[in-house]
Amino acid sequence: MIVAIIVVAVKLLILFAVLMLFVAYGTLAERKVSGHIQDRLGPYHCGPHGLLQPLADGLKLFFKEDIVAAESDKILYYLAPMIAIVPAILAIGVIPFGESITLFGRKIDLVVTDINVALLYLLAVSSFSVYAIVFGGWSSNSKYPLLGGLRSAAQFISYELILGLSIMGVIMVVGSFSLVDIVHYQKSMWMVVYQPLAFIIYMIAATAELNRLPFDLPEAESELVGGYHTEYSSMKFAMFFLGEYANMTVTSAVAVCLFLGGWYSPVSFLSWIPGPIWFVVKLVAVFFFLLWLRWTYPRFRYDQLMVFSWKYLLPLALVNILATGGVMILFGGI
Amino acid sequence: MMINAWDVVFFFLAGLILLSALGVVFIRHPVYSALSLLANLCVTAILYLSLMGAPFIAMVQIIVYAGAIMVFFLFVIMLMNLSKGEYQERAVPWRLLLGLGAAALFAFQIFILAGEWRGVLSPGAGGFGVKALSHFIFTRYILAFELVSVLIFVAALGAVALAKKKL
Amino acid sequence: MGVGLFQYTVLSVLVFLLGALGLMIRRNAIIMFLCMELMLNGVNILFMALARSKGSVEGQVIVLFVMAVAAAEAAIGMAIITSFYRSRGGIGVDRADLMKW
Amino acid sequence: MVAMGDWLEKVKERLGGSVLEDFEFRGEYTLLLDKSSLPGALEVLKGEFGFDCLVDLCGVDMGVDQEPRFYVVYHLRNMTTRAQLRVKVGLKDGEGIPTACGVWPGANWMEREAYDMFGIEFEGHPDLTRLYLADDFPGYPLRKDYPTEGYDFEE
Amino acid sequence: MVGPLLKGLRVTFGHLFKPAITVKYPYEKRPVAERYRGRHVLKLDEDGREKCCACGLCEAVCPAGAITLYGAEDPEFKRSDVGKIAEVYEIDYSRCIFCGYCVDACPRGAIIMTTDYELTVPGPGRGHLYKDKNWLFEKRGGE
Amino acid sequence: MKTVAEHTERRTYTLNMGPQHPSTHGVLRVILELEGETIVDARPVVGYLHRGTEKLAESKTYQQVSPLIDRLDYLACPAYNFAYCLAVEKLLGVEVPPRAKYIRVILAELARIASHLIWLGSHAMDIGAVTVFLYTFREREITYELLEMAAGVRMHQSYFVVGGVRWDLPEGFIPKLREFLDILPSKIQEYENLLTKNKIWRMRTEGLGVLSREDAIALGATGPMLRGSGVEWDIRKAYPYSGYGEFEFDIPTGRNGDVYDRYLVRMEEMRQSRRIILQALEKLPDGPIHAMEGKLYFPDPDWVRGEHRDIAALIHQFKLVVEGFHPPKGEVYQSIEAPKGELGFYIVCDGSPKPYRLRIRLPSLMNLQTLPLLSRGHKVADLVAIIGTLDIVLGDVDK
Repeated sequence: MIVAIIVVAVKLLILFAVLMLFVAYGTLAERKVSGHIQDRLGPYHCGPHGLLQPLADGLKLFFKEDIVAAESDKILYYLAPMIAIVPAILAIGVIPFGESITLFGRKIDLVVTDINVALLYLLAVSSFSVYAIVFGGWSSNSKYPLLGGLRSAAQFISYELILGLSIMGVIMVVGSFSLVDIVHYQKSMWMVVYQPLAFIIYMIAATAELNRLPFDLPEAESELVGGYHTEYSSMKFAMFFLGEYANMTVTSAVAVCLFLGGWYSPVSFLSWIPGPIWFVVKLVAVFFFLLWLRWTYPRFRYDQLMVFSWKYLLPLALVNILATGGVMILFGGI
Repeated sequence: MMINAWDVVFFFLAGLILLSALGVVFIRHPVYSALSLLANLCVTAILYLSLMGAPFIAMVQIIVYAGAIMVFFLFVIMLMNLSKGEYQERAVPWRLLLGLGAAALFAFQIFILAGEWRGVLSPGAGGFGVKALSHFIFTRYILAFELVSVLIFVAALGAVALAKKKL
Repeated sequence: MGVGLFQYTVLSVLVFLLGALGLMIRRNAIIMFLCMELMLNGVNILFMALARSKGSVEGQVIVLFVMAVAAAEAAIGMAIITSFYRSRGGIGVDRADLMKW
Repeated sequence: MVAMGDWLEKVKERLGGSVLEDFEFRGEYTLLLDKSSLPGALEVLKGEFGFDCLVDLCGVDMGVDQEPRFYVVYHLRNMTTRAQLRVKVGLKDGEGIPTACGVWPGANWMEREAYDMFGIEFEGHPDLTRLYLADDFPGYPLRKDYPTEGYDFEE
Repeated sequence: MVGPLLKGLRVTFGHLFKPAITVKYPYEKRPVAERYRGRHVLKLDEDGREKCCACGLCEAVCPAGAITLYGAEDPEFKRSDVGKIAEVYEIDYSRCIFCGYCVDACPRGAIIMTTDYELTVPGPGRGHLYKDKNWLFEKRGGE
Repeated sequence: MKTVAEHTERRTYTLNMGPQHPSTHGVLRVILELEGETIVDARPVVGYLHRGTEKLAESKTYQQVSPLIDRLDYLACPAYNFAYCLAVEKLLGVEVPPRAKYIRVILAELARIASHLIWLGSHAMDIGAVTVFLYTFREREITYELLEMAAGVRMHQSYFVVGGVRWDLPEGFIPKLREFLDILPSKIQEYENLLTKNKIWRMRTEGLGVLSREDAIALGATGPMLRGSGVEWDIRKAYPYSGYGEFEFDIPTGRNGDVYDRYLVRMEEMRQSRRIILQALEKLPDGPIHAMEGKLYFPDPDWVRGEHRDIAALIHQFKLVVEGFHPPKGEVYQSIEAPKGELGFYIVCDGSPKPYRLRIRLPSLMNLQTLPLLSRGHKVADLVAIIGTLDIVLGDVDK
């Protein structure tokens, strides 16, 4: 019993450390990738090729003056940045990142806990991230953040629905909510081959949930200054960004598990490379894709975004489910 | 007296549920009231998950309530941008009395009914999987299920019709 | 003494009563709605406990239906409140003092 | 450029007595109009002679003791024939002038600017407030008697 | 609909591997044009005497009124070959607009503009931007 | 008992956009009346950058005014000096030598390209395409290097003076310019690849901020705003100045008068500017760069302080600085097609060496006047795109 608890704790610690590393270097990657896409260099001053920049950013933000907006609703104002980072940390518990290994005679699963409703759990915890934005926007007692908060509430409800529907196809194919089962299913062939439409819809909905361009309406800086975090400064501001990049990491990880074969190597002659490394490679690729998208496209307008979700994505996701079901019946699924 | 660890969990969660329920009723500010209800629903979900072995219901509870309904409530509260005066209400003693009286009557009824329910619930995991649940929904309760879907559809239409100024 | 159906029933009843009380004493339409959700939640707890104690999954099925109904009710309710707010400039139920408008 | 003399004669004929003076300098034609003929004369210029574009409207201060002290200068253009015409209207200090907003909506801000800088009142203007300067700014800076070192705010 | 979107992605991806066109400024500096109009320098002639004869044209032509100049006699022709020098010659760089009219106007070529553009000064306030004659005679940067 | 109407007196709320806002392109303030996110009324408030150029000019000689003028639109400085110099030359009745004319055209068109590039970049960035902004700055940098080569500074060149240009084009300028013109079409293609057919870009710009032909003329909108509404009007064609009559170029026009049309118009204008520069380079004659008559600018430095020192030149130099030149009494209006629209100078001269009244007809100001009309009924997010399509510079709005 105690050993089991220690194992879980160690796994959690490692995952948390890796997540934080991803968050820190995610910010750097964002700036580096955008720099190179734009024929610039990006951060270059701190450390070799700017590798210590996240540290410098963190230190700087930590020592910045903490400004609290006047007439703000203090409790929610402080609560919002804290909520921002919680969902991602909760979510890492169910993401498998490798095949079971045997260490000191114990079989250790490379996942903190393999619950049988893992996907539902992910959806459930991710639904909390909207509160950070809504509370941040409302409690600042300022019009631009409020607009950002309102937009985000509507955007979130719409895209959470589509996100859920898009992964339904995967669940139907595999027949399980467990991420481990889903990855095992993809040992020979990636899910993206069976569910290409679902993958596209998932990526779009995930980008929208992450509030990233072309769907970054809640924080569209050219319209709403900073959206929900306009009035935030110092550590609280940093927390929002920690949350954003942590959510990006988790979303990418889920995409890898659901569609890109998890920790399995894509080609058999490379299968000697350990699973977790494959997992990280794929994760970085999806992460990069999100960055790449952001620095290429213009932004949707808010109402276009809603129309896009309800009139195009939602029917597409439903069609995907129907088609999956139809194919399963036709070719001897159920 | 032996204190079962699960009992401690139950009383802890029940306490939280009641506390947050009190919050919903007595906090003046609608945002905090809604926040309190959110806490209430989440703790209830944890109760389902930990003691009743119903992870599916727990997750659905969070997804539906936290992910949609409460966001929706907050959205409306913020949209209305209520001024300070709007949510300052005067306590109405006779209504309070009325409420308490009705509540007591109802409680009495429930307790009479519940008199025989004295079985011990086995806490912890186990219980029904998603499969069993879906089996019931799509066989015995298929009519109810379809009716609920019609209800939701009608509700969505009605909401649009009500809230939209110009159709 | 193990926690049994009785304790769950008490919990459920208390939550339900608090919701009912709120519905009675609050005049803010949104909070009245919140209290209604609270009442539904109280009922849900009872259903879940009964399902658990009877060893039947049907209680959980009912809970799912209740959630669906709650969602539908929230949608309609919020729409009513929004249009009420638009036409009356506030959401205190005391403002609903016209027979029709 | 389109032959000027032709239509200019017609304009003068049409406006008759309200043309006080007309002159030409570097190929540009200027009509000095009587204030009482506004805004009718402008409407005639727009409606009958096709000056559909008000290019510019500005004030000029001729000096404190001059008569008339201010001129309001309209630069008009016919977008079809490319003819251009400058119309000037003289004003005494403190006198108002009918607005041209009804004829050319684009005159709105330019009249506000003239009001801002010279204190010329445009009668009937929909929103005659200062354009550039603060609402409580003292004086009218482009007047020739405006002290360039600024007012003595102590007083 | 999808084609142009993919095209955009291709464009940005292509740039990922192109060399950066930016310059790491404090470490590297981009070359400036020959005609660059940077900070002013007052010139000396071959004998080390000041070329400026305090005629005041630069002060008169300056649209911003940034130049302050007071002339003085130099009867022994020690510091100038015309017997007159600028006792005070100050440029207020908080006013200077670098139009170069002073250089064009100077009848003796006594004031020139160099390619030195790093004129930031420490601390708050604009007093540091008020440069006197000694500073203007210093040789720095491109001179 | 209150009636329903009494409960519902106010459904809009006021949002103050600016003067500090990322997408008002400076210190523009727009007071918005919003219903939800829909704009009921937008009221621009200007003047935060007012520098009193017109008043300042009254106390300076014609030559000293010139550097003030290119600070109006700090993104297309040569065009502003150009218009001012043309106006003063018209007042003086001076003809500029052909080489100077062509040099002016080359630099003014270069400034148009630079101005349109920065418009495109900021417009795209407002709509979210940040990368385009950096790409346009890459090319704009080359135009600024070219201007720096010719004039010595990157901005506020004051390169054009009354009667000609200050210096001849330096060595190496023309090859570098040709090199730039060679790569320009491919770069414009690159921006178009990112935007023109991009569905999101079109969704954000099409059918938005529609300015009808009649409104455009009546409100005094000029430049690409007018052309985007389908009016084939270009002062370079309508009243050719500085030798524009000798060049072949097209006037791009839009059909619907929406933001997308104006985008296409400006993109095409960059290509047309390139065409004009190429023709000007082809025809660039040798010869003097100052008008000989009138003694309008300082004499050749060689005559004043060089080998061929000459007392007459020295006297000219002193006279010019101390007194300036005396244009005849009269008044002129001269306008050019600046990148942002019609830029006009109305000079009233009383015969003294300082302008009695210098009136500047600013394109951005007049184009900004259409903002309430364009934005009514659209969303807040659209306002950003509409402000972008106006292509305003606050220095040019506020004088």
